[in-house]
Amino acid sequence: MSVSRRDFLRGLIGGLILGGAATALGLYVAAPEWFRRRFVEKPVTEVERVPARPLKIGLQFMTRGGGAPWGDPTFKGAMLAVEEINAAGGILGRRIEPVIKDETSPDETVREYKAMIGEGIEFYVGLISSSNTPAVAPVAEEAGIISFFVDGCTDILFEKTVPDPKFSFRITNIQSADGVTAALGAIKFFNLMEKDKVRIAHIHPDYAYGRNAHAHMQIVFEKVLGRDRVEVVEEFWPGLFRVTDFGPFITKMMAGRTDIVATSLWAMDFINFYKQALAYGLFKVAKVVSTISHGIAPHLVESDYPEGFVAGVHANYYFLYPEHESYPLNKIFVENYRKRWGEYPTNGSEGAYTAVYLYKAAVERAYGALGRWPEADELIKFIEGASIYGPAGILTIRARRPNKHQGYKNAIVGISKVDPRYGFNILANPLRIPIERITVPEGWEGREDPTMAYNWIRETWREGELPV
Amino acid sequence: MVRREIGNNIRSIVIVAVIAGLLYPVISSIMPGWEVMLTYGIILAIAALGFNLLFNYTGLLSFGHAAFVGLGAYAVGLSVKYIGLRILEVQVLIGVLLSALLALIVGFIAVRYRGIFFAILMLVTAQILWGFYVKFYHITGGTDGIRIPRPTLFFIYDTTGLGYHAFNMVYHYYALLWFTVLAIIMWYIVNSPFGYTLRVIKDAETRAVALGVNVNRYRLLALVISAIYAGIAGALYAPINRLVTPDLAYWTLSGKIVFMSILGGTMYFLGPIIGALTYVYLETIAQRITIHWYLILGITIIAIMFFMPRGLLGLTELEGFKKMARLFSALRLQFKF
Amino acid sequence: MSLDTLARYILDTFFFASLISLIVSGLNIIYGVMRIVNLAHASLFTLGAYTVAWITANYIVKIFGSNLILLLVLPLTIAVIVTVLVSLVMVTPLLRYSYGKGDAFQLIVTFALLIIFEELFQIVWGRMPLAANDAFFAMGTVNLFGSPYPLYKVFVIIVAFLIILALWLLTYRTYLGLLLRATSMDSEMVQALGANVIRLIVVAIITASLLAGLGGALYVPTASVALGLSLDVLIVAFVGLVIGGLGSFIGSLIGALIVSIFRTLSIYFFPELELVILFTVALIVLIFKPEGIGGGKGW
Amino acid sequence: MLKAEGLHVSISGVEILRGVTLTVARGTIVCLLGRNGAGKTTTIKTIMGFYKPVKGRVTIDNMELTSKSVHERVKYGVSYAPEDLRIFPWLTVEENIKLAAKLAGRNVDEAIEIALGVFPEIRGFLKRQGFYLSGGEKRMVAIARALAQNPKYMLLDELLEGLAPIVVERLSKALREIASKGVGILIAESNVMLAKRIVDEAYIIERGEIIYSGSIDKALETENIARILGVKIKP
Repeated sequence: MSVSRRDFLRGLIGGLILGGAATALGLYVAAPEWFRRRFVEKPVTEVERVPARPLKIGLQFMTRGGGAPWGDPTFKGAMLAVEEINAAGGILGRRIEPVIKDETSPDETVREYKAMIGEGIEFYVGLISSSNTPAVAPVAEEAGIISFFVDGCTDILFEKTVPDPKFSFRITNIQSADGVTAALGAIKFFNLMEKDKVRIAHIHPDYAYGRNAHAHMQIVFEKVLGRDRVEVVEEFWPGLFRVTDFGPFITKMMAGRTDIVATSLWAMDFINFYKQALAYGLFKVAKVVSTISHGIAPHLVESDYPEGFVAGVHANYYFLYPEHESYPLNKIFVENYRKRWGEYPTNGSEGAYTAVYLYKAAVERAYGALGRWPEADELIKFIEGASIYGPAGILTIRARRPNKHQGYKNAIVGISKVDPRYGFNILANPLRIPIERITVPEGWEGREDPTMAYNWIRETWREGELPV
Repeated sequence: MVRREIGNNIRSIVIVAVIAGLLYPVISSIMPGWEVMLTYGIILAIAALGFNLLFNYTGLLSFGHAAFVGLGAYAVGLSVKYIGLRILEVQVLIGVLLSALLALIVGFIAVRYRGIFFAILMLVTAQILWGFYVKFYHITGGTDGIRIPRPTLFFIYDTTGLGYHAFNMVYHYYALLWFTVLAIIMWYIVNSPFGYTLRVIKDAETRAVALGVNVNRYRLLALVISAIYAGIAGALYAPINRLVTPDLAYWTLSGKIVFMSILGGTMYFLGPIIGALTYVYLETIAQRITIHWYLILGITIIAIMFFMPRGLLGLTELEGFKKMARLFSALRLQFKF
Repeated sequence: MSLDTLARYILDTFFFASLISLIVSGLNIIYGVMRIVNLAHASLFTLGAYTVAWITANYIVKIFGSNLILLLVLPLTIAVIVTVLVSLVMVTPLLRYSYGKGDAFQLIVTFALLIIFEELFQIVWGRMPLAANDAFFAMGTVNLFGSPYPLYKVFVIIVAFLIILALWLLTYRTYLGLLLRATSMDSEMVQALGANVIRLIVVAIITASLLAGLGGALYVPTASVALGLSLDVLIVAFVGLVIGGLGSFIGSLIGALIVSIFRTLSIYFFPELELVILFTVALIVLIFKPEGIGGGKGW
Repeated sequence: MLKAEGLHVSISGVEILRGVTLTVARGTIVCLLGRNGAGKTTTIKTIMGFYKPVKGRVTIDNMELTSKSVHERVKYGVSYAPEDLRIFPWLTVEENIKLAAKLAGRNVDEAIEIALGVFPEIRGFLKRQGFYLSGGEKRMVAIARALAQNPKYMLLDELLEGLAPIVVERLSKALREIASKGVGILIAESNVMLAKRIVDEAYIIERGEIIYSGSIDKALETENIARILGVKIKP
């Protein structure tokens, strides 16, 4: 082409100008930070024992959309810890500076996580969804960022996705414990051991968590009650936050003369489900066992929640237990949280809160041993195997496979009951289950399909016998 | 039709590629974390190039290009999951074949329609695939998606051992290579007799029919080529994202591809490329400024549609810019550089 | 299947169809007059829902207690007014200026508007889902062959039916309806005969907004409203639109009903395939009757 | 008087009309004659207001119309039947006419009576939908619809093309009848022979310019114009 040289020039100039404009815009946003890092602050040297720059923490929770009733209190728990620590002078004098991003679909969540790495976070507390932890953990491992996943507790994470984790940890109880706890609660509270036949309808959100809850509830029912006493009437898999009208599901459950509705629907899905179930009269004919119904902010569990169903808190923590009189740590936490946010904490708040303190404790211990601020890979040793007293009681991080880096604390399940003192429906009659009775012990070697816990229960539990 | 010279020659493709190559280490040293966007940008640019072959050169608006992107990505994901295949080039080939097949099947019907009907048909196709990925949990992993291990490049280069940053860098140049080759091929396609015929069909369909052109066959071929580009983009997207989820077939991604092309200027060959690169940064910057960044995105789209219908490259046609270009070329003649 | 189950299914199908038909007929009015598929239309549905949820929980219940009539009428009226006002400020001008600018332009602009709405909801109402089920529970249940069924859902079906009937009368029995139908066939010719098409466009958009806002307002007592609802609603409505036919009044009803029937059936028989089935039906209709079942004959 | 003075119109950068001037008096039939693409339809559409002229003006009885929008011009007494007729396909003939009358602010029943007075045939298919009409019937309805608006001036675009001679004769008669009631008619036509059946006076347009106005017979004596209009001159 004869004009191509002029084209070339025009193209070049166009590219330069656009590139320049884009760079300028980018610099405008990023530069103050970069400038500060380069020129104002002295670079960290060996001599300097604690860096002077603030400590950046990445916080990423589902705080919008249907997951918000779950993610929002969790975020608040983390923020409470950050504010408390800052008010007390930070970690070894370093102020904590939160970098806040949104948790959405796995794809976007990973991208946001990467953006946080770009913003220079040194540790990370985040994630609600079981879809997201297996997506983010490999990136955390590669990037070497100490990451505490508050929830997203799928067994797959430390069994298959990152079987030998270095930088990723998880605070919440493992997911299998959730299904197992709920099923045990149902068997105990509803006296199912005495029934000849139990007709169960399952309704779970269609992703890892729901699938997992289904598998573990079902294996416990089958194992404890005996395979031929359990009949599955229906299985429904509504997409997470995709279904608002549960009418057809409920109708079909009732048509099948269900005794027990086993569900792991959570947040908005559960609210919609129970409200419609109330109107359809489902609770008059069937009993409900939920893994997670009371996991949202307690005051959102309104007093119209049906009473007397097995209420789960994700096998973790409820703000009334451990009882405040006998365990002041919980009392203080609940009071502070209330003062700051005007509501009661959830198991997510507790997890995120404890995670931040766990990091603080580990850094301080490492400082005691090393005499300086630890590098990420040095810090790991001080978290592995560590125990910390949190509001929920003692939390232990496992150091060996299987489920290395998984946090363990005793599980809890109860009965839903309206309490006039609070004006909302609370979790009452807590049944506390020692976590070691329902999870795979350290060093156990077995198949991991669908989860190790599933196979462990199948192989080691005795049929027709309650383990607790 | 006014001839759009700027950004419509083969050298500008090379220039963009070279800039994208040089910029990577620069960005990663001064603004760490921002360099990954460049990789996402050039991969999405491949999909946008495919989109624009349909939109600008054939006159068909596809609101469902995510169907092909998703198919390419799931070709990688499923081949890893079920046959343990990790050689990326072979996976891309599978993605290409699947996309082309889908385009042939859908296109057989879709090319008979224009405008809104074509757009909806493509959208529906993408949504069906999306529904499949979401619902068939046992095959596709549902919304959890499929994790992608590090790929083997060029049949022999196993990237498993590389660190996070090293892999990102290697993969960037690998993707850049694909981008450059594909963009140059696309340039030849739109400037070939085939490309000119497409433009005749777009501007004056009746005339094309009168000239004895089998309009639908040309449209079908354009759709297949377009789908192949989107499929390749999807396949390349999987390893850098480490995860394949139904999001990659969701209509919001289709919307993003449309927006990228519009942003850059669909009238220009280079438009979708510039658009994709700008978009990924625009998104990141907007996210930093405010948590309500979608608001900014929405307003920007509307502003561009109303006030800058030719997109960013349309700015190069402003008088001021032309004056500067003339000045520059005068200087060049003066000093012979 | 027992009789009560069957009756429930039928009522559920009609309930869902009622809501969808309100949205789809609005989309169709706009398409008929302007040839624009307004992607932001579902946002008005969400707006109506948010308004009712917010107003009921914060004001109505506190001020008036649980007076059933007030619970039903007041939030509904306010929601419709709010929706129409917002539509006048945000949707109408944008659509007016997009008029006649080509499919691509309109699809992109309305898509952007959808995004903006989503973000505004978040700014105004926060990130938590809102719910206001007071009316739903206040109405109680009706005995349906021995098992209870929420009366509110029946109420919604009746209201939607009356609205659709009124719309039908408006379209086929009045001069405005004649004008509307003529415009949906050939808006340029209507203009050449002396009609102020811009004014007609504004009327059409307001009517459509009213329907969408009403739909959202009716919907919210049965479930909660959260960010992202617009997209979900839009997609289902879109399938209804495609099946029923773009720019067809009867089509809106047929489309909504078919979507609803297939949804209920697929939940009953293949719950895994709900969306796939819906979209496949749409695809089949597009292949064999691209103008949709009731399409091609104007509004 | 309907007057177009010095109309210049450009469509997407191409100049279509270059100074078109013409006059239609009430009670007369004026023909705008020219080849396909000469600018006939553009002229009519510009008078109707679909295109905004770059230069020039349109007046009706000395009232300025140039800046008025399409639907306002109807109120000044202009009505229009386009080239492709544009009968609303899914409305009945009656509804078509009713709508036009109503939009022009007229009494509907009266308007239908007037239209039926000129075309009594329409009574036979008054309830039929526009879609099912034949070509000739459609043209009658198009004229009747324009007439129902009680116009002072009617703009008819290529109304006679492709019709059987007997239908042409019928329509010509009707047009003359309408004109005799004081309506000014501007009719665009590309076929000289058809035009001659209706009217003798014509404007001849070529490449956006009026090249001749006056008697058609006289025009055909000029070799140049005859060639343009595709008529062979007898030796």
